Amino acid sequence: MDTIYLDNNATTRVAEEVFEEMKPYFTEYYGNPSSMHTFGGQVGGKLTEARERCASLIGCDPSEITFTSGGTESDNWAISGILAATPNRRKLITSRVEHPAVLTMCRSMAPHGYNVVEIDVDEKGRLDLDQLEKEVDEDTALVTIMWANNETGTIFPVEKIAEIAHNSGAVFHTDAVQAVGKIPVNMAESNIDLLSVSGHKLHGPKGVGLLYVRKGVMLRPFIKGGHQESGRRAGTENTAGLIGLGKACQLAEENIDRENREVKRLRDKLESGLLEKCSDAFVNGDSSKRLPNTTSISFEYIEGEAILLMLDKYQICASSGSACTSGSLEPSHVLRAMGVPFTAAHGSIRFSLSIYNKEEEIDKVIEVMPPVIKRLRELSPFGRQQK
Amino acid sequence: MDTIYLDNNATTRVAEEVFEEMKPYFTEYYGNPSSMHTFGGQVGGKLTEARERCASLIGCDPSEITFTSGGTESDNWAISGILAATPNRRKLITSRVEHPAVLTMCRSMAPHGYNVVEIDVDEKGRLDLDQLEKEVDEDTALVTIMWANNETGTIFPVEKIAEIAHNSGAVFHTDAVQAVGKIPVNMAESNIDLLSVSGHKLHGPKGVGLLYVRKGVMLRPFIKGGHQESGRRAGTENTAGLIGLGKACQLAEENIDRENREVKRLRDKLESGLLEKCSDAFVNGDSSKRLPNTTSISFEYIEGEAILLMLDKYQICASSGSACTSGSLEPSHVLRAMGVPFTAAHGSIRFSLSIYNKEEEIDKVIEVMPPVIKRLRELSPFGRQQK
Amino acid sequence: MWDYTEKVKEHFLNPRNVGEVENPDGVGEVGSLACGDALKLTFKLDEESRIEDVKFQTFGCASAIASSSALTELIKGKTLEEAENITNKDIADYLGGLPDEKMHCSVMGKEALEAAIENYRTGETVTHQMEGNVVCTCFGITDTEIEDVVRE
Ligand SMILES: Cc1ncc(COP(=O)(O)O)c(C=O)c1O
Ligand SMILES: Cc1ncc(COP(=O)(O)O)c(C=O)c1O
Ligand code: FES
Ligand code: FES
Repeated sequence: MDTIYLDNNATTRVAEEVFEEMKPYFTEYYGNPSSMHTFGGQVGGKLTEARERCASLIGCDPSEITFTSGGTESDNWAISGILAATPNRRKLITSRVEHPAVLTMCRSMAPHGYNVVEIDVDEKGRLDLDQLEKEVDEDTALVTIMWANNETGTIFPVEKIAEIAHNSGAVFHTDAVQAVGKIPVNMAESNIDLLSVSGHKLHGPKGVGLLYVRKGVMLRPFIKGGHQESGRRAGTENTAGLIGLGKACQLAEENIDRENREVKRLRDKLESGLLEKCSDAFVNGDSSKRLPNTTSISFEYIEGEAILLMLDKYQICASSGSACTSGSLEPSHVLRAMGVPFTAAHGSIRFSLSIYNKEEEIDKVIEVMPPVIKRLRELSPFGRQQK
Repeated sequence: MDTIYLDNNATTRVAEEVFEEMKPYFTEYYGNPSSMHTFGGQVGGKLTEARERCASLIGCDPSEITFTSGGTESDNWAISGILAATPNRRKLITSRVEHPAVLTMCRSMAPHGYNVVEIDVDEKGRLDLDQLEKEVDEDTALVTIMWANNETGTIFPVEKIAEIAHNSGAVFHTDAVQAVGKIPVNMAESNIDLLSVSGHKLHGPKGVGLLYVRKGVMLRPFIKGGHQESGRRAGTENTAGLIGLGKACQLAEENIDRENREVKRLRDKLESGLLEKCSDAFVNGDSSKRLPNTTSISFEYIEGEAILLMLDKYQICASSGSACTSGSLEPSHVLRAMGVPFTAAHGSIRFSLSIYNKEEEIDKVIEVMPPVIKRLRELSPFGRQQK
Repeated sequence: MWDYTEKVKEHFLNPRNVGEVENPDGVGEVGSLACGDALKLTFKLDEESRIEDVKFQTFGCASAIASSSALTELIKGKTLEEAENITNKDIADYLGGLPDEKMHCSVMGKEALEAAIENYRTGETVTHQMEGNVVCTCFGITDTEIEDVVRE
């Protein structure tokens, strides 16, 4: 059996159709879209198409989309760009469970005279809306809260949050990197001001993303220089990558039902299969409001990296915490914010599926994983009694 | 005849070898190098190789290379990163002929209490070293001056400039986007502190680049979030693109002689051929210290865009000013800084060659261009008498 | 992804000497749950005061498991004095090396051994920080420090 890839919140496979669409733009149509000749200009036409495809997926006008180098840049830009454009407001509100692309950027603003507030979540990872309502005030420049959490899949009530922000005249940005392509997103019927998307989370290439900026919202450029992207984001466009992003968005729009039916069914099967066979295991996050592809399961008394390496032997790919924070030895900040006990937080595994997963793959994981857990518990000074 | 591409300073064709190297990393080895499974980890190994190849081209240690999304990000980062790390020094020195990626960033620092000084160039585009020497002082945080100019190809004495900067304890950054791959660059025997490179200028893909940071030089991160690139640059790595960049650097190292022999010979042939056949035409910049592939020729009394469109009919691609500033109607800031008269600056055309250009292509341009110039001058109220 | 050697992976997948020695002469426990790792080591001596049997249990990452396994292999048959002289580097070398970021994982096994020897000599149970809210020491500097200034 081949690799069983269940780490789609870390990154996804580029769809064949996406790669086909990108191919000609490396060695053949390599022109610079800013150039004053047909050879470059024709690539500009494909970028326009890409932008339209992205706009269609999230239900906005193409002019509201600015291409970036990925989710991290989009997040960094939204935060710094709004703060710079609103110098009189000095409060910045986020949550404790944001991705580092948001959290690190927010925290880095504190030494520059910003009051940075991180809203708590409860044990299910649900945002404390009362606290949010209390904190948002006339001094608040920006509220930035993710649409869906990358580790647990928990979905936040972004429309409600936008409303709270707007009541005090604050701008609302959401990191929708994990949401777009997995659940329906429609900016035409939304009051969100800014929204970040990353290509490689929806079967597009790595190193491209976009920031949606609602018409009328002012923000300062982040990467400055040439006039690309209507002067909003400088730097020669990653043409092939962005054409790929456009195609990925088109496919995502077509596949959103499969995502919420087939992928969800497999996720549920995996989850209940594992919980049934492993004792002292439980799901992290709000299972009622959750991405269809994600499950985070804590296996008590054992350590995540050890589990992952055991799974690796079977070519099963998953992650412990988020890919971005693994490598650090602390349990994930998301699980800590939810108050998951240390014994459990350390042993949490995230499985994230995609439309490319097959039923047999899920069956295989349900078969091989329980003995792995049992084995590791035998090594643990805490878990002897458990199966 | 096919497209005659003479716009390689705007962007280059991705080499076949580069694309071959990238191919498997889209749909096949699509893992995230940060992941804790072999499937992701193996991609990390290829990134290490890519970093080594880049390091070899510029003669540095792989640990001194941080990957970015391109030349613009590298430039922006070098400037903001050094200023943030050196808060006590408030002067920033650059030149009037920098690429917008440097110039716009520098100018954007002025409202933040920085004294931004732009050093002049003479009519040949040569930097005023006396002025530089006078301006660099104990308050100077950073001197940022390009290695080679994108419009004229003029090469600056970067080692001398670095020395002047260091004499006052300032850091020296150079935008080497146009230099690397065209002329030899060896950081091991240099005293440059930071250096920007862009992939798509040396037959690599668009949307990737790197910043060289000499060991011991401190600078703040620009894109913040996850721990990628040893915590220096956050965001999931553009794996395929960076693997392509590595291969492009390897090829550039192999081809540097061809660049300085064959490409230079064709450039010289083109230049003398055109000057011979067209009156009131002259070369901009310092022809004695110049990139081997670039020539900027001013054709007096006519307008660059018109020339380009005529050439486009013959599928000849060139540019007027830089690709980044075309689209704006003013003559290029570089030619203005050099004091090129308006009548001539407007009609300047840059040809930039690469190793993929053929002798026949150059012959063709020398054949079709003079009548184009003549034709346009017949339309001009100024140029009637000229041939 | 960590670059583990084949030997590390082998010891991780098939750890030697797992469990608890019956009627041990020495017992050592180190680490804490908060830290994400904890290790218990027990040994028994033979008539010549050499380590006859040694076993471990660990709540830790793959490196911790492999390092503990390596340590037990290294000290079997040695006197306590000889065992005490084994360094983290010996453990890492035995495993063909550990990633820099994971060197500290080999420390825990050694600390547990020292605790067990102390327990044997003094009869006192030395339990380092098995519970409680000890902040993780695995990671000497904080994220913010790293992100604030990139240095070489
Ligand atoms: C919620 C969230 N935000 C932001 C990012 C960063 O996106 P990128 O990897 O494209 O920089 C990620 C993924 O890494 C994510 O999961
Ligand atoms: C001298 C110079 N610096 C910087 C850049 C910007 O590089 P990039 O297009 O990769 O952002 C360019 C090219 O556009 C350039 O010619
Ligand atoms: S006449 Fe068209 S640009 Fe001035
Ligand atoms: S035991 Fe702490 S990280 Fe290895």
